[in-house]
Amino acid sequence: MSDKIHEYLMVIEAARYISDGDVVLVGTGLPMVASLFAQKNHAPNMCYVVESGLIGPEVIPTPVSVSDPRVMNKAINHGTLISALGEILHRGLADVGFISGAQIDQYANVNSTVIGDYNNPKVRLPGSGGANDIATHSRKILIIARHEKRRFPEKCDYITSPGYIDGPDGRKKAGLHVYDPDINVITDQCVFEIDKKTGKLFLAKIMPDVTIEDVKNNTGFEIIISNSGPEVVLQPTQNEISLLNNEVDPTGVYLKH
Amino acid sequence: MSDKIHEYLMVIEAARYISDGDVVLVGTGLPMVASLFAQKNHAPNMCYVVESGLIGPEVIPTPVSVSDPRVMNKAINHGTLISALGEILHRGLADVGFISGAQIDQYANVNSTVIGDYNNPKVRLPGSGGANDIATHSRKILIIARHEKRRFPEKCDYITSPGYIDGPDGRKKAGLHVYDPDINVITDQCVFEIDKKTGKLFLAKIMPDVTIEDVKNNTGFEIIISNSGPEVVLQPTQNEISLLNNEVDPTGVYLKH
Amino acid sequence: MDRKFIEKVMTASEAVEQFVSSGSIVGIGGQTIGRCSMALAHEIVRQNKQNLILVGCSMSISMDLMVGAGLVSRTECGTGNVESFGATMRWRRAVEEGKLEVRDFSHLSMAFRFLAGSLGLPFMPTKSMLGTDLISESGVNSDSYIVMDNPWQNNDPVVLLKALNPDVSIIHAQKADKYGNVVIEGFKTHEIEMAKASTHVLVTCEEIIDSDEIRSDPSLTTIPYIYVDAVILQKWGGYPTSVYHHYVHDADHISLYQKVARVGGMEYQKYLDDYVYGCKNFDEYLSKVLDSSSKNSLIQEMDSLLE
Amino acid sequence: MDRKFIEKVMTASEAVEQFVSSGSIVGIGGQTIGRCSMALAHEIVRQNKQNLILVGCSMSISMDLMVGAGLVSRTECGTGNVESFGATMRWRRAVEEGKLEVRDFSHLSMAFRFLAGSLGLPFMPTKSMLGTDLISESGVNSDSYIVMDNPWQNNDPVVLLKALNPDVSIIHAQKADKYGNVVIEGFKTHEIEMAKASTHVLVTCEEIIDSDEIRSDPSLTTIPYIYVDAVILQKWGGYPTSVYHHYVHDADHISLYQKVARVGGMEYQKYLDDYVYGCKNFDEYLSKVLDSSSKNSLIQEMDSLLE
Repeated sequence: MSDKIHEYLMVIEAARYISDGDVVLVGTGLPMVASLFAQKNHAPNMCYVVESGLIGPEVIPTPVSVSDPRVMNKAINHGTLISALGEILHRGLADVGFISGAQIDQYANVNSTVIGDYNNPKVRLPGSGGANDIATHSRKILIIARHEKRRFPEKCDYITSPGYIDGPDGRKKAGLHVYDPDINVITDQCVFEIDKKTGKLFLAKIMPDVTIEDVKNNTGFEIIISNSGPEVVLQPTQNEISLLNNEVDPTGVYLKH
Repeated sequence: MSDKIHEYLMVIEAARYISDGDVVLVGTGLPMVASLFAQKNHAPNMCYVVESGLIGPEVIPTPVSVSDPRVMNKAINHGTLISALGEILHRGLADVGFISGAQIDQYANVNSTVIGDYNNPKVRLPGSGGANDIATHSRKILIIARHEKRRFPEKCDYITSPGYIDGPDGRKKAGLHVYDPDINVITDQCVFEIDKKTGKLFLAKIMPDVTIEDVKNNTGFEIIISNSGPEVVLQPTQNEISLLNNEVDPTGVYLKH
Repeated sequence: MDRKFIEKVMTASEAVEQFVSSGSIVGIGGQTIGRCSMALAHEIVRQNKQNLILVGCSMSISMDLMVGAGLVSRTECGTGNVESFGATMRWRRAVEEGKLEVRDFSHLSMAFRFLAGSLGLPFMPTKSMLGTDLISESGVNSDSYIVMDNPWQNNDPVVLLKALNPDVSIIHAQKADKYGNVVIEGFKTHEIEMAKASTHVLVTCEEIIDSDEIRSDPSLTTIPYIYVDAVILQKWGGYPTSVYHHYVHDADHISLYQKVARVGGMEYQKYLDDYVYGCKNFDEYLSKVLDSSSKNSLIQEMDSLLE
Repeated sequence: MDRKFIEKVMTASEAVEQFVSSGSIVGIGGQTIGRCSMALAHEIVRQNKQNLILVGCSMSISMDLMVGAGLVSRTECGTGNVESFGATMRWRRAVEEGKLEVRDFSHLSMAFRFLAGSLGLPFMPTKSMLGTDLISESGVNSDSYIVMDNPWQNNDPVVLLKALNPDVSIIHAQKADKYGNVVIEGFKTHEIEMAKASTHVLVTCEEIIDSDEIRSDPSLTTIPYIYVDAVILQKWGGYPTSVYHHYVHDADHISLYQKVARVGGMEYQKYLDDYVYGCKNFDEYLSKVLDSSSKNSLIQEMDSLLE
């Protein structure tokens, strides 16, 4: 299986965590394309919500930005950031929050602020955007990221968006109202899932043709495997591949063709 | 001078306290008709704001309610209660706040909640509405009311909307940001004005043909007169009378014809 | 708050049966003599839902009707007001007779409580009501506010208003699509925040429009479908109050209501019997009180104000 | 915030001269590659206003340009982001080199700070940012927030965000009338709250419309004139970012900017010299970078997305 197919499958697999009818707070980047895939494939009645204030659009392929006219298309509301992140997300109405990030640690905390020390940064990253809000208030959190060792450290240099913070009670201790969300991290090698008993990610699924050893070699934190071992991510169907290729990202904005 | 003319002059005199360009938070009842008079007479560029969310309408005679389509006409915004009372009034942008009330006491506090004891009311009145907000946050407060002794007690049975509360520092002590507003109370007999040194109303103007004695007999609190004595309210011009009669309240909604 | 994108068109009877319970905190749409949710108020009375807590800003005859029918244990609002037609008389009498608990707030304070609720916040700050009996009177509101010091400025007290999330709100709008995307035209008062703060939202409307109309001008949607549970097509659903773009208020019928509400007793009971209990639905009430010529005159007066 | 109902049409040069000062807190409109206030950013650079504090949500190349020109002492925002084109590179370098103070917030937290400012409130509560380094890191933001206990619930910490009132905000909109009634089409991000919180608001627009158009559909007004000081007709005023209904972003020019911003030094300086300092106004810049065929293709791509 090629890297290209793994990339495709990462997007398709992430989309599988969105159910029809879900209200989904869609962060920028890969979440936009995976959510669009879900909308076109199996969740036509999902509510695609973008932080800039766009609610329920019928997205035109392929949006590159939260301000893209493609995510304004036939929306049911062109509102404000507070319409999206306040009245839907902070209000507790987001079924799914979908983000990406530069670092994801074993507690599913996400860093999109800084590599190195905050006050003496090695690399300054763009910052939270809506990601902190999305990870704080969504009932289910999806995180999508290409699998590289530096992206998966034991501990984030900076916690921008909360996972389980430091353990099973981390969110509760911090005062978050959604204190035990489902969290799935979908990469081009595997799917991690939160174990609510430990607050840590475990290896729930693995991509076809990828070995546990591959994942270990590309991950900075300890790989935990359940007794039953990881499932294998369902192969993409030809229909899924061609939908992604032809109707979701036809010009290869996100994915190599 | 007839009672009818005194009523007319009450409206006209109240309107004189509105300058062209003022942002005016207009309460329901007599303030609506007096503000409309101002808009048509000398303040075409005032911004007429009604708590239901209507901003800057060209008012059609004669509005009877804050939900009247006549105050929606050619507005520059049909917004929300928060657009009007929050983003304009609480934000500190109201030049003038214009209300009425069932009781007005010597500190210009207004009661529109209850006659008698709150927990054992003699007469239950409608309540604050936006009046408390208007009296709290406007830089200048206008109060219009027909002059009856029971309307002007020494102390309100209940303070719904703050005047100077209990003295010159009353508003400051209570924590109000507008702590020394101009306040004028316009009746069909006189105009009271706040003396900022005492926080009390004094008799600033008197209607033509009305005596100080008349005012004393019809007021429950002590009448304070400045050294120079009250001015006489400027007689209405024939133009003002006919504007009021023909274009502001042509069918006698507020004023007997 | 049915977040799903499904068709939600039903009758007022079905909606009230499903979403209003005895003991519910009910958010009241409209203001004074404009766009009150009359059809749903009638239906709640008909279904005899008890011990309601009614919350809103300027509550008018929709509230008064439920109070008059003996269904209300408490109101939390800014006014009980039918403007030039007087106070809401059944409410007034009930308060005067000590039969109804009231919690008084300023209108902005009520709107801020809904705003907090709509944003999932525990409270909203305000500088309104300070120095007045609205926050000092008898402590009746004291579980709904506290006064704290502004942490960034000395001697600057701030009122924290507790969030208010109605169990169900009733609103009459001009338009909605079948999924519950709602368009309110003209003044919008506290209704957007109240709806977004509510667990359930029931909307009657003058017209059910095609969703394409919503999607062709998405700036106009005042309440997106994710907050709405029931869409009820009810022409004249705000009658006898006015509905912008459709009809003005009916001064005669409001006066009639105020007359019986002022008197109370048998006369009021007869009004309820004739016009609410005795009607199987709101259309039957309308057919009793409005003939086509009076309809036309209310429509024409509105038209004359729209140029 | 010129509350008067007067004509406010002027040039960008006049507006910046009159309302932006060295040291101003400047609110930044737009988001990433959409509707950024580019014409006003150019003018601020041309007029060399110093020690600016830039505040906003997703700040993009309008912010980066001012940072690159050395005019900014601090940013307070949620992101410095040009989406698929990368981070805002002059900003990133300045932060990495310790030359720029940053205060990081979540986007909702920034919007709530503006909301508090727009309502005249001292603060807004939020449950965002708890448990993360956004509120624990080094205390750099500590004069902008405190954590308190929810007075109505045990063990429920709440972040109070201090209100933020910019001295002046810069916004690019589709339409405005000459009095400053502004219509923003499409996404509205944090701009409405930010504008209403600001002491002054400067608006460039693609089109100045007759006030009758505003008054014929008053639900569309996104910012009423009472908040607005200057209306500047500037077609393509958001270029190279997109303006809904008018044109898409210009990927080529954004890439060019990102290229020189990444490199910095002389190459970046040359960009500023050629395209900002060397132009007497934004139209001159436009004439250097956009010919009519590239204009047409950006317009046509937008048209193709509008059906």
